Amino acid sequence: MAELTYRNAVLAALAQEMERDERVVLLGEDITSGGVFKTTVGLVDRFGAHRVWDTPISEQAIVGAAMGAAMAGLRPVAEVMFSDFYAVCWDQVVNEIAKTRYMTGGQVTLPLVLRGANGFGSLGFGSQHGQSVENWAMCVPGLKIASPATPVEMVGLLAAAIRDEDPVLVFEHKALYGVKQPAPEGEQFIPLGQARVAREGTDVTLVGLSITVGMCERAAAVLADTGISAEVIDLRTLVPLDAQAVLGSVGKTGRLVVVEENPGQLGWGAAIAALAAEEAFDDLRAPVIRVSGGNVPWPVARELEAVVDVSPERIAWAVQTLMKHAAAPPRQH
Amino acid sequence: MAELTYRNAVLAALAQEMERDERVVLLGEDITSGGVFKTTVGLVDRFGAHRVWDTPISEQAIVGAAMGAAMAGLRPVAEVMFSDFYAVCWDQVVNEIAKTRYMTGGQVTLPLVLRGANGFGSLGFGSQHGQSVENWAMCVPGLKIASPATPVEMVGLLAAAIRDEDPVLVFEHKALYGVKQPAPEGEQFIPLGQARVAREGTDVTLVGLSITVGMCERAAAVLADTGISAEVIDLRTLVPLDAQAVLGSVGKTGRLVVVEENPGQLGWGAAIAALAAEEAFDDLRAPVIRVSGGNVPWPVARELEAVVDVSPERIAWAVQTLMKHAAAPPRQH
Amino acid sequence: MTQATADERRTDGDRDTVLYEQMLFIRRFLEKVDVLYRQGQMHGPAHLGLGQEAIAVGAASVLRPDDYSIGTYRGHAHALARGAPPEAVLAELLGREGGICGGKGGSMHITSVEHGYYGSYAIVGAHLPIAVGLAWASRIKKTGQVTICFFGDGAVNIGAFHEAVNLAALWALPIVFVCENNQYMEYSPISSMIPVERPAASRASAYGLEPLVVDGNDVSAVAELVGAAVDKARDGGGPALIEADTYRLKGHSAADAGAYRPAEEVEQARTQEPLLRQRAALVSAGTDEQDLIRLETRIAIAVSGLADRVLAAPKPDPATVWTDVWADGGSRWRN
Amino acid sequence: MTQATADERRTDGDRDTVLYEQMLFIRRFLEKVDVLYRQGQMHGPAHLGLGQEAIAVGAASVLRPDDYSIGTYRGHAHALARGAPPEAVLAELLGREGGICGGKGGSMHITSVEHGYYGSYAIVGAHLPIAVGLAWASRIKKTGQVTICFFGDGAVNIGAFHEAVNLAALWALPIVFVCENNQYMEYSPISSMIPVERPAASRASAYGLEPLVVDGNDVSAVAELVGAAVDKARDGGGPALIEADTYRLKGHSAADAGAYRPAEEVEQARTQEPLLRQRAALVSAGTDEQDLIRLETRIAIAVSGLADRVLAAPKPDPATVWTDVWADGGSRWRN
Ligand SMILES: Cc1ncc(C[n+]2csc(CCOP(=O)(O)OP(=O)(O)O)c2C)c(N)n1
Ligand SMILES: Cc1ncc(C[n+]2csc(CCOP(=O)(O)OP(=O)(O)O)c2C)c(N)n1
Ligand SMILES: [Mg+2]
Ligand SMILES: [Mg+2]
Repeated sequence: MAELTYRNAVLAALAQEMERDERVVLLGEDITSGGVFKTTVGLVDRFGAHRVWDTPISEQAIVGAAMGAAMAGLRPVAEVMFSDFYAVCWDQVVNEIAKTRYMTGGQVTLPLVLRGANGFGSLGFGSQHGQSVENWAMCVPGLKIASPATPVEMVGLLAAAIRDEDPVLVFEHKALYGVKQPAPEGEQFIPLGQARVAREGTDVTLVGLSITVGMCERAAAVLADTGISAEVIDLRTLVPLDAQAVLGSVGKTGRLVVVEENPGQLGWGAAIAALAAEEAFDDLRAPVIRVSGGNVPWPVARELEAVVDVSPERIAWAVQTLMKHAAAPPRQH
Repeated sequence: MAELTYRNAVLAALAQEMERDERVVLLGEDITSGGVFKTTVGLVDRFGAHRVWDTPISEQAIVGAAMGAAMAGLRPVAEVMFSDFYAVCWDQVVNEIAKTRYMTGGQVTLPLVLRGANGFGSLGFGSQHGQSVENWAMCVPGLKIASPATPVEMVGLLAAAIRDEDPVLVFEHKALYGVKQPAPEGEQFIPLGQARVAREGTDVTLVGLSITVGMCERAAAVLADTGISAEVIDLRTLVPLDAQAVLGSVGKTGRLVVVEENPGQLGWGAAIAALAAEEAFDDLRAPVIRVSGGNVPWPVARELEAVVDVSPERIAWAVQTLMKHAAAPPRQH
Repeated sequence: MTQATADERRTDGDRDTVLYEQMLFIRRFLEKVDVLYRQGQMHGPAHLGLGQEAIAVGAASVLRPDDYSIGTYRGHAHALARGAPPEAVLAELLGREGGICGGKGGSMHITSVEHGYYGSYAIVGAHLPIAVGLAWASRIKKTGQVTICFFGDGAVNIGAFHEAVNLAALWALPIVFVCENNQYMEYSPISSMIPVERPAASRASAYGLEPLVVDGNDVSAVAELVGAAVDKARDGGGPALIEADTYRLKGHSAADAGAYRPAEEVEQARTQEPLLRQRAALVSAGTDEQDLIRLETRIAIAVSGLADRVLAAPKPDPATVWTDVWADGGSRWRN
Repeated sequence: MTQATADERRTDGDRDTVLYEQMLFIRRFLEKVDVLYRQGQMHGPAHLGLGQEAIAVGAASVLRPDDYSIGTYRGHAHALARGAPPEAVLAELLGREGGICGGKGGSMHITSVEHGYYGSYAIVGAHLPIAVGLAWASRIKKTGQVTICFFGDGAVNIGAFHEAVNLAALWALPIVFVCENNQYMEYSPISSMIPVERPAASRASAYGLEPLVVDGNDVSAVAELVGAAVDKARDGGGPALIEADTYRLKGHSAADAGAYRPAEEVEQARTQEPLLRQRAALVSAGTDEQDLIRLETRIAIAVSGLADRVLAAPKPDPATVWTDVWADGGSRWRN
């Protein structure tokens, strides 16, 4: 059976949607050469130079141009090579794209996608090329946020993002580009806003996104050997958030561990933990634990990276701690 | 007794520290004219043009210049007029200032302050001039974050920020500038990282920051009339975070309401709620409630603003809901 | 407000009167807003383009209805010049039902997509890249549409200006950048904040563009120079960067008395302002002064009636705060 | 690596040999890094300045020890040229104890504050505003220090470039901006990504600066032009913007084969590269070729010994990951 890498899944989704809808156009740095992560290889040959545009290094212009073109009826997909670079065009993302539909009273619609390589993954990229920026975006209403965990998820979610009438930020995890899966057949589409149960379980809910989903699955496998049954939820999108999937699972397991690669100060994991503390309080039988990256800018040396990155081991350890806690009965109402 | 406005508190802190240390220099747009919020009035006359610099509209240059000057031994204070404008220089803040000490292995030290008008406060400033940006900053390790709630707090915390050896973002709430208090005597200094108990209470802990502290106090006064004793914690700084102050109070009251003006998707309130869910779980007798702004970009018309802003009434209502919940005994260990 | 080829522009006899009328309407409208602001009828800031009407009107006069324009928080004149309904604009400013942005934009974000005015943006420089995107789409779709992007003299120092003009030049997009040089940022004279003589024109060569300057208080000159640039852009000749000299007759916003400006400078500017000049031009070209007075009276009455009507309108329905975030009309972000 | 006034520069006889030696050391060092990278000894990317040594060395040669320089992820040469200890730099690259950034910076962030090199930054354009701050401080403190800021041809299109050069020009700061025009961004030739002839020089007039271009493969020419600009800046003459033409002999990073470049272009560039040229200049000026061979052998041995020593060093202590966030040495963000 044919295999699909996460990298090629990006390419497949772009091709699928460009084929479907000629309003889909791409822009970004070096993308006609295939892009630094090889996610746009061959698209200019297939669809022509009027649909795949190389840009100067000027992310404000790239993202702003995507916005303007979306207002004018195209469906642009802009590559922001590393998501750390959102910082140089953050105004366009959060002050312009996120708000303009609202502040014009709905006069404009912005069907556009911003996509690029996100996350740490202990690849030696360091402080300025290793961040998980989905957190920044989640602080601002008006942006949809997707972050696929597997090649198959990537095709379907990126396709959905491109078809969506609203701006969607798609975060590709740079440490997953080489991951393979059997290639699915036919057109792919996964609706935004529906979490996925990556593994069923009864004792504890592990919530992950992007790279941490696989980590949760590996942790769950280890835990199974020790008799602990962990359910793994892949959020898939932060906005729209499938809060019911999380609450439903916690309702069943009574325990929640949220796993994000970000530094612990503040990240989407806090939002999920807070959600449970507010809306699943009576179901919780133990504290909600956030497993997150070390709260420092990212180092480079392998030995240092290993300390701060999340891992299946750290997740399993957190779950084991949790299972020892309290063992209190559910609250009475 | 002399009175001090929040606006003049900013001015007083700047003057106090410029007097103390000639390395303190200011830069920003129109600041020699006193600044649009009148927080730098007269400083150029008092300290000279070599210490107060007007800049073109170019926040990347402003904030980057502050960073470079700090590396070179000055203690710059840069004004970012409205904190929404951090978006146009976000790279300088989060990728450069926050990370350079770490990524150089401690070779540089960055004693600088970025300050400006933050927050909503239903003033008709709308989507692009009304945000609470402290959340964005909290997503990134390496920045200290202060947001004073009163004129007296402003003088002491801004002074501490200027004296601090690390970069500190000071968020002034634009709806507080006109607030008055009796002026304190002598030099002011409030250490970063120590929360303040704004009001003592026993039934519920209200955690606020900046403008929401006063809202919590007003809510507490109303609640007192209905027999509910609310403790109000002013966080003062998000980084360093006085987590023990929150946990200690929740240990006493067993209930927590976190009040932030930000849209609910993600904000510092989630971090506080998550903290309690993880570390004060056994003390909690009811769900943790986040009172936050409406999850939309900010509107302008008064009637619309009123719907999305937080208020003492909404806080009191949340507490009353909470008091009706469960009434479960504390967990047994 | 109208479309005209370069030829029509030169031969249309009534055109000068129409331009005067449009400018006058905008002037009276803005003056009314200023008064209403001082009466406490507005919520939030108001940045008025008093004295800058010739740029908005002159530029709009050379556009096709399907062309795009886009501007700043100082954008009321630009929306009106494209034909945005004054009543809806004023309702937005006064926070009444029927506001053109539903009460969600306010003074700084007046937008009328229906009339080709794609919005007012309040982060200095931010809309230039967006304007580039509008023009890029026209190029891809080969529609022949041109985009005009208005911005202030203070905006030329910010990065977004550079990135946008650079990309537009590289891609030879159909866009005309118009810098309204009113000589001031908020309180600082622009001359003290640039290392060159002119904020925009002195930068043009950095993008391979010609330095173009026009007297921005002369509505015909604006129409002519912008018109030529628009025609060229429409014909595939790429972008232009035009600096239009003008002056704002009042403070930066309605709350600002503008005291930092020398009195003589303001005095002098008042003698150069576009309405006086266009009126004098009409009179010396033979227009009957009585006709002008009738016109002026009619407009004064119209604006005053407009304000009365809008002030009498109801406030917006609070429930509408939850609409318009997403294309589905709502704001739901979780289930 | 040394300080010299313009006069000394012209009269120092051994100077040309020293410049050659410095360039050669850097060349061998970078080649070694390239090899180590391909052997899997490095973690993370490596951007090498192979072929661009004359700019780093020529520019550093005109600086005082207390002057500031600052550059990009392609910064190894710049750190070494200021005198950063090669062993500490290599330890950083190979993730060994004693790394100049403690293993927290890696290849993209080599910094040696002790030697005046204030860091390597990996967001294109980001360090230009920071460099302006260094120069601003020197002006305020009246120390006579000059800042040199190195960046690539691709960086001129980004907003930070514009804001930084503009502010430096406005404030007449003692700073020299040096664009290392190696003709390429990552994979795109810069000529296809600018609307003007030259990425930097064609923009100079937008800031009231002179367009200055130098053959960046001629170390003496670099020293001369940069030296003159540094002297002028030190004397209060304000900033300069210099474009130094060069070519990177390898790919964008060590992982990139650079296949997008025409073979003839690379061939041609190899004949123009700075080491060949400086060697030929030395020989034709009468330097004994045997002396050069001895020098070359000595350096080859030195670099190879260096690599052996560093590879033998221990890995950093994992506990150090928690240091260096705050000035107190730690990383505690809550109690
Ligand atoms: C990025 C950014 N920085 C600062 C401001 C605050 N601000 C609003 S208007 C203005 C002056 C703009 O001057 P100019 O571009 O000349 O336009 P004008 O107001 O004169 O029309 C400033 C500094 C802003 N809105 N955005
Ligand atoms: C803001 C930003 N955008 C994109 C990148 C990715 N990137 C890294 S180096 C590079 C090319 C830079 O070219 P140039 O400025 O000529 O420097 P060179 O690499 O040739 O030395 C790009 C696009 C980045 N690091 N930062
Ligand atoms: Mg102006
Ligand atoms: Mg280059």
